[in-house]
Amino acid sequence: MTIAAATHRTSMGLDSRKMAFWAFIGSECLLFGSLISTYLVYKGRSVVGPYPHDILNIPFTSVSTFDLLMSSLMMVLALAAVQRGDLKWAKVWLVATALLGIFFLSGQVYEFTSFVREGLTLQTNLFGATFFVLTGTHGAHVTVGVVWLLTLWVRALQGQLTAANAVTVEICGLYWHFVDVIWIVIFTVVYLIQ
Amino acid sequence: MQQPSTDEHPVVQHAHPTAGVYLRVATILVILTVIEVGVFYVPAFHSILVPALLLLSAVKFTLVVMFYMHLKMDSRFFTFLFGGPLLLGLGMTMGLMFLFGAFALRR
Amino acid sequence: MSRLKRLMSWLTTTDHKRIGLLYFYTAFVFFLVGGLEALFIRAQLAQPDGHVVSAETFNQLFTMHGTTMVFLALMPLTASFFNYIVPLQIGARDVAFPRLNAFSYWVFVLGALLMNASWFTGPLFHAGRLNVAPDAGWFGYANLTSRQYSPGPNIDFWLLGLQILGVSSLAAGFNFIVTILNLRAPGMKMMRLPVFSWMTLVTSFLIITAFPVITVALVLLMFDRFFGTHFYLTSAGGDPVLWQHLFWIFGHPEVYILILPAMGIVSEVLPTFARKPLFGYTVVVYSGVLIGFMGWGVWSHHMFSVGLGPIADSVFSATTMLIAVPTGVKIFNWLATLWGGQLRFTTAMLFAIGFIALFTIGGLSGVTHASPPADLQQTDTYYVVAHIHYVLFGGTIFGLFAGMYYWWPKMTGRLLSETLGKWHFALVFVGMNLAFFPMHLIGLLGMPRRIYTYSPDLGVSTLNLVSTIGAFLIGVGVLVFIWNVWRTRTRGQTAGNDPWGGATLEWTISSPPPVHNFDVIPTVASRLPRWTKTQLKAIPEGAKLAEIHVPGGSIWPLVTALGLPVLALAPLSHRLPFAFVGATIILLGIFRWAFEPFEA
Amino acid sequence: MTECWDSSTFDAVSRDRRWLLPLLCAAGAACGGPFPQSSLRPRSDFAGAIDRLFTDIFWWAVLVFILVEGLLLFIIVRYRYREGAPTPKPTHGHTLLEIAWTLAPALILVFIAVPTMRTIFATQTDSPAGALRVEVVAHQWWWEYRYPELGVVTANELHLPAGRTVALALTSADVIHSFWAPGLGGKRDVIPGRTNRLVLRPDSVDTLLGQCAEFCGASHANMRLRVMVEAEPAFQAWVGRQQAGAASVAKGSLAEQGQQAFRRYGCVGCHTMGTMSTAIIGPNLTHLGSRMTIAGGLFPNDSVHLTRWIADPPAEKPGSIMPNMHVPAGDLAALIAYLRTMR
Ligand code: HEA
Ligand code: HEA
Ligand code: HEC
Ligand code: CUA
Ligand SMILES: [Cu+2]
Repeated sequence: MTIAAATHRTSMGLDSRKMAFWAFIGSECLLFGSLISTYLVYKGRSVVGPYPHDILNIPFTSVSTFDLLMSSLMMVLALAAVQRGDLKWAKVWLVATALLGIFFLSGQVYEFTSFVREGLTLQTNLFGATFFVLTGTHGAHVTVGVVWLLTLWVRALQGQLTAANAVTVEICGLYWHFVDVIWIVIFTVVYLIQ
Repeated sequence: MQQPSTDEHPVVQHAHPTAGVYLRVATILVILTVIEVGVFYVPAFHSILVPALLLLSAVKFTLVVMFYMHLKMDSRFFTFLFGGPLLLGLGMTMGLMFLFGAFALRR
Repeated sequence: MSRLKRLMSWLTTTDHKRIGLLYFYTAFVFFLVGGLEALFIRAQLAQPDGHVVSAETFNQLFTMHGTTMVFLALMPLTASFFNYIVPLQIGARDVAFPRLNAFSYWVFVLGALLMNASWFTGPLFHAGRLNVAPDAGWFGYANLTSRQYSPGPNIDFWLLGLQILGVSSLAAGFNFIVTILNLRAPGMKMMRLPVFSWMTLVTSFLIITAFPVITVALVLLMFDRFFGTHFYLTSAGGDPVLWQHLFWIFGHPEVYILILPAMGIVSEVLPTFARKPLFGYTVVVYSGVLIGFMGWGVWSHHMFSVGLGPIADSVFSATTMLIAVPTGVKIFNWLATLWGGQLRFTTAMLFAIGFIALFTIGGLSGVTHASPPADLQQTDTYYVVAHIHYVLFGGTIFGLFAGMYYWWPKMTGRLLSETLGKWHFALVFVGMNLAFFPMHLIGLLGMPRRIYTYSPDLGVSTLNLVSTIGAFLIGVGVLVFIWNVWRTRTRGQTAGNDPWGGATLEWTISSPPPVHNFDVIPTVASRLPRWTKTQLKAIPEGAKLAEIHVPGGSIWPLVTALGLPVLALAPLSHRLPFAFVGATIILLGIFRWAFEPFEA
Repeated sequence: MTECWDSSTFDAVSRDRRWLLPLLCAAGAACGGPFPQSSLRPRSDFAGAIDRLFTDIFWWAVLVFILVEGLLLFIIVRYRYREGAPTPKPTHGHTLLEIAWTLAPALILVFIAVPTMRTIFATQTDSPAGALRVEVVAHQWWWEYRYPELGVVTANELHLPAGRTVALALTSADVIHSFWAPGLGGKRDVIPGRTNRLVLRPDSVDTLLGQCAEFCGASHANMRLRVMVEAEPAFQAWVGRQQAGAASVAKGSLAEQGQQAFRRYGCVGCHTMGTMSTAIIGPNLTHLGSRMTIAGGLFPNDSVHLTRWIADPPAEKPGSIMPNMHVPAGDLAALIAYLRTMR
């Protein structure tokens, strides 16, 4: 079943913005791919501690992971609401997604500061360097996502989000889920496989 | 790449799953995460820890991409745009790990 | 129009044709800059123990020559044709994201200016000299680029400049992928797409996949230099070889980013002047795609001397050699296109044929590199320098010159002089072979690259002199071209819609095309719409033309782009406030851009 | 043209490389001399294997070159535009041809790839027992050679016995360099934090030139080296001289003043000198007088160049790590006298 949107006609029948955004996500795969490769290549090569098993807090990060998963759920619900034209719930889900994002970020800030207190900094060893740059890049992406979500939320408050421009929410959603998916990989590769 | 079609087409929005599907997917994701963490803590699993975790996270990855990012229902071309670079990235990671001796195949 | 208004119209333009011209002129200036740097290099090396420039300056010259030619001249020159020609070839009114397109251009200019500012800003850094340009080679191997071994701002300029240029390339990549896939005229199936547009598509895919890798490599370098990490330093277990891998994972696709557009141009020019359709269109297109894909699996052929072990050497050697197959297929299809044709030797055609002749030589020396033991004698010598100039000058530059003569009438409405053009070709062809052929021998006889001086004992002095003479001959040829362009402004013959009898859509409209390109978007029924009987569908008599929306301009792409170099000033000058100012500008630009009413 | 070539020039270009001579002549390069750094003059088993491989590949390339360029020339002449000729027949492709020109290059590549792989594995073997071990340590911008079994440390000039397999272990003290003496064979990068290996057997007595081949900073061009391949007895004699302690200086001589200056000006902080100092920042000077060149093979080892060098190293060699010690002329002369006795 398809719903025709009355916008531009394109050669492939696909929204140009969405297509560009998928290409962007493809590109991001290689950005994170390179960072994760660096992490893996340097794994176990730190000459001084602290090492991953000394410092990574699995229960804490599991909560963060759960939090991001839930935010993804809120995000799809927000999109579904916008597509229904249900602005009221759209506002709720959007702000919920953003709040969960902020919660994740606070968790990361807490994690980073406690690591620094325990003696792991960017400069300490290769683990510190690769860990902070990888998770930091991810955190930066989450930050951008939160700003984006809040912008959409403000638009929703202004009543400017309609089913017709649902694609703007959809693209933001793509971004948000992609960031979530990257976290799924990081959680496994960095935290669980030590 | 799928052969893109000839003429101009109106932009179509493919139907998205219902909230019910979303909730079910979320439930599975949470369960999988619990299993992941569980596997991590149970010593009996340590021999298969790495493959098990990789498999689980691949399943989670796929679920989010298929359902939340709608790749399952959306144009196959998007799957190509995403999957192509993803595979390149995966190949790059494997290549680099090989070159840096992570698989200990190097002489 | 008042002067200010005219200036503003260029600063805010989102018209792909104007942006194409901006790209062209800017990139050509950088080509001259890069060429001038090359001439200094050649002057220094004209004789042993040369004293034209100091060792430090020489190291800056070849680094900036390579970087400038690759990132500031050749890539943006191809981008200028992407911009100007692709929308016309596919029957579109503009690119998919006109403002993003303007953004790409402005980011490119500003990044280029930032990097080149290093030639004059030594005093600002108390460097005791005027020029503090990057000086670690165009692939800037770690750990020479670390703070310890390169304490000055030189490498900072390089890494920040490249980082900014990456943003430009990535944005353009997304734009052209969507443009080509989504904005084709009705009936323009993928297998009816002109080869140049196809190669643009492949190149764009390579850009969006390869650039993130160098972005990461540069980020890690940035952390090493500014925040005291040890990614590429052995002191904490890091490995400088990681940089080499990341750089060449990007770097090899990059060389195909440079050659594929030129191959596309040649595939347009040869048929037009042979009066025959391209032989084996499908095969040519697919081998282009294959070359792009295979380019991902060969990077370590730049690292045969690193000592990766026999297994890795063998694997990368084999994958590298394989690329000769699809490339050869292209060469043979071009030859078959010419076979049985009626070859008209216009300047464009001469450059295209020159491309085949010279690129083959470069490809063959590439194959000798692909054999690791042989390459151990060749790598980092002038033999490699010969290889890269046969493929980059004999290949890409020849292809681009072919494109310039071919499309100049479309872009400006006037034909370049054919007489001057032939002089240009002859000088450049002879000069290029004089300059670069002896380098094969120079290298085999033992002269390494990147040396500011060499001993007369090596016995390569005469060969070097010949090479220098050749380089200056190229310079004369380029001056002839500049003169040709200059006089064509006023004295060039007017072109009409289609001076060459081309087969593709861009020749259906006036030269230069109107702002909206096509009065009516044509419906395409064949791969060679102007050469086949079942041509374009005629415009129905008396049909009411739909209103054409021409997007207005926007200043926000420029503003956003401005934020990037300002941001870069923060690490460069070690002053944090720049970071806030830069970030604020970028945020402001993006928000105004996003909420600006704009009709694309 | 011909008078440019004396017999040594001819010899310099190896036997199976004679075809290059007309090419070189034609390029006007004839009078350059005997090419002491040529990669076309193999002087070891390793270099020989590479040379044979390259010759093979070269001829395949010549074949393809002649084919493509010949075809191109033929087409240009045969199919040039002629007034009044009919429009060409549009041909769109030919499946059989496409297959042919896919397979033919692939076949040629097999002929290139197989000997390539063979040579890769043949030249990257482990060193046999009894090989002479030499540790090569690259520095900005000079080479240090250590013979761990012989207790010898020297700089810039590598002495090897002809006919014996040597195993070079290469590491760097600072940035990446690349060890290259073309007569010995291909280059190998010298990377900090890694130890690379080269195993080869020099086969004829000769003096080979080489130099660093990876850009390594300001004086990369000035990081040259020399390989003295000697007959076994000559090599043993050289080892004997290197193993001897530092030469003694006569009481009250200029050299003795020099010895004191050497200590006073802090030279001992960077250079090993007999038992007087063990610093390792610069080259070991204990037997400096036995070397032909100084400063990374850049200058001949004579009083004039030594004087200039110590008076102002960065002026002689851009970026030099050895600073200008501002030694006054008198002390300088004493230092030179001292260094010259250190044979
Ligand atoms: C336009 C850019 C371009 C292109 C297209 C190529 C094409 C190729 N390059 Fe080149 N290359 C560079 C730009 C390019 N290169 C640059 C810039 C560097 C140096 C970077 C630096 O160090 O600064 C480099 C360096 C470089 C190296 C590393 C050398 C070293 O540092 O030691 C190698 C090694 O394998 C290599 C190989 C090849 C091969 C096999 C091809 C092949 O794609 C060529 C294929 C083409 C042909 C072979 C000719 C046509 C084919 C036929 C007619 C069919 C029949 C042929 C046969 C059977 C052989 N290149
Ligand atoms: C990308 C394309 C490209 C192009 C087109 C060129 C063009 C030229 N290149 Fe270069 N080159 C590289 C890419 C390119 N190069 C790269 C990547 C390297 C490796 C760098 C490194 O090692 O890091 C390199 C390295 C390199 C070296 C080796 C340096 C070294 O190792 O020490 C040399 C030496 O001769 C050289 C020469 C030349 C010459 C003579 C030209 C000529 O063809 C130039 C012709 C152009 C002109 C002559 C311009 C005309 C200008 C005028 C007439 C004056 C104009 C006046 C004003 C500006 C007012 N190049
Ligand atoms: C800061 C360390 C340092 C000090 C102090 C120093 N040198 Fe050096 N010296 C070096 C280095 C490094 C080199 C190698 C330079 C090169 O070739 O690039 C060198 C090279 C030399 C050479 C050439 C050796 C060769 O075989 O190439 C001589 C001779 C020499 N030094 C003598 C002296 C004398 C005499 C003094 C004191 C007046 C001195 N050095 C002080 C570091 C130092
Ligand atoms: Cu050492 Cu170049
Ligand atoms: Cu390459």
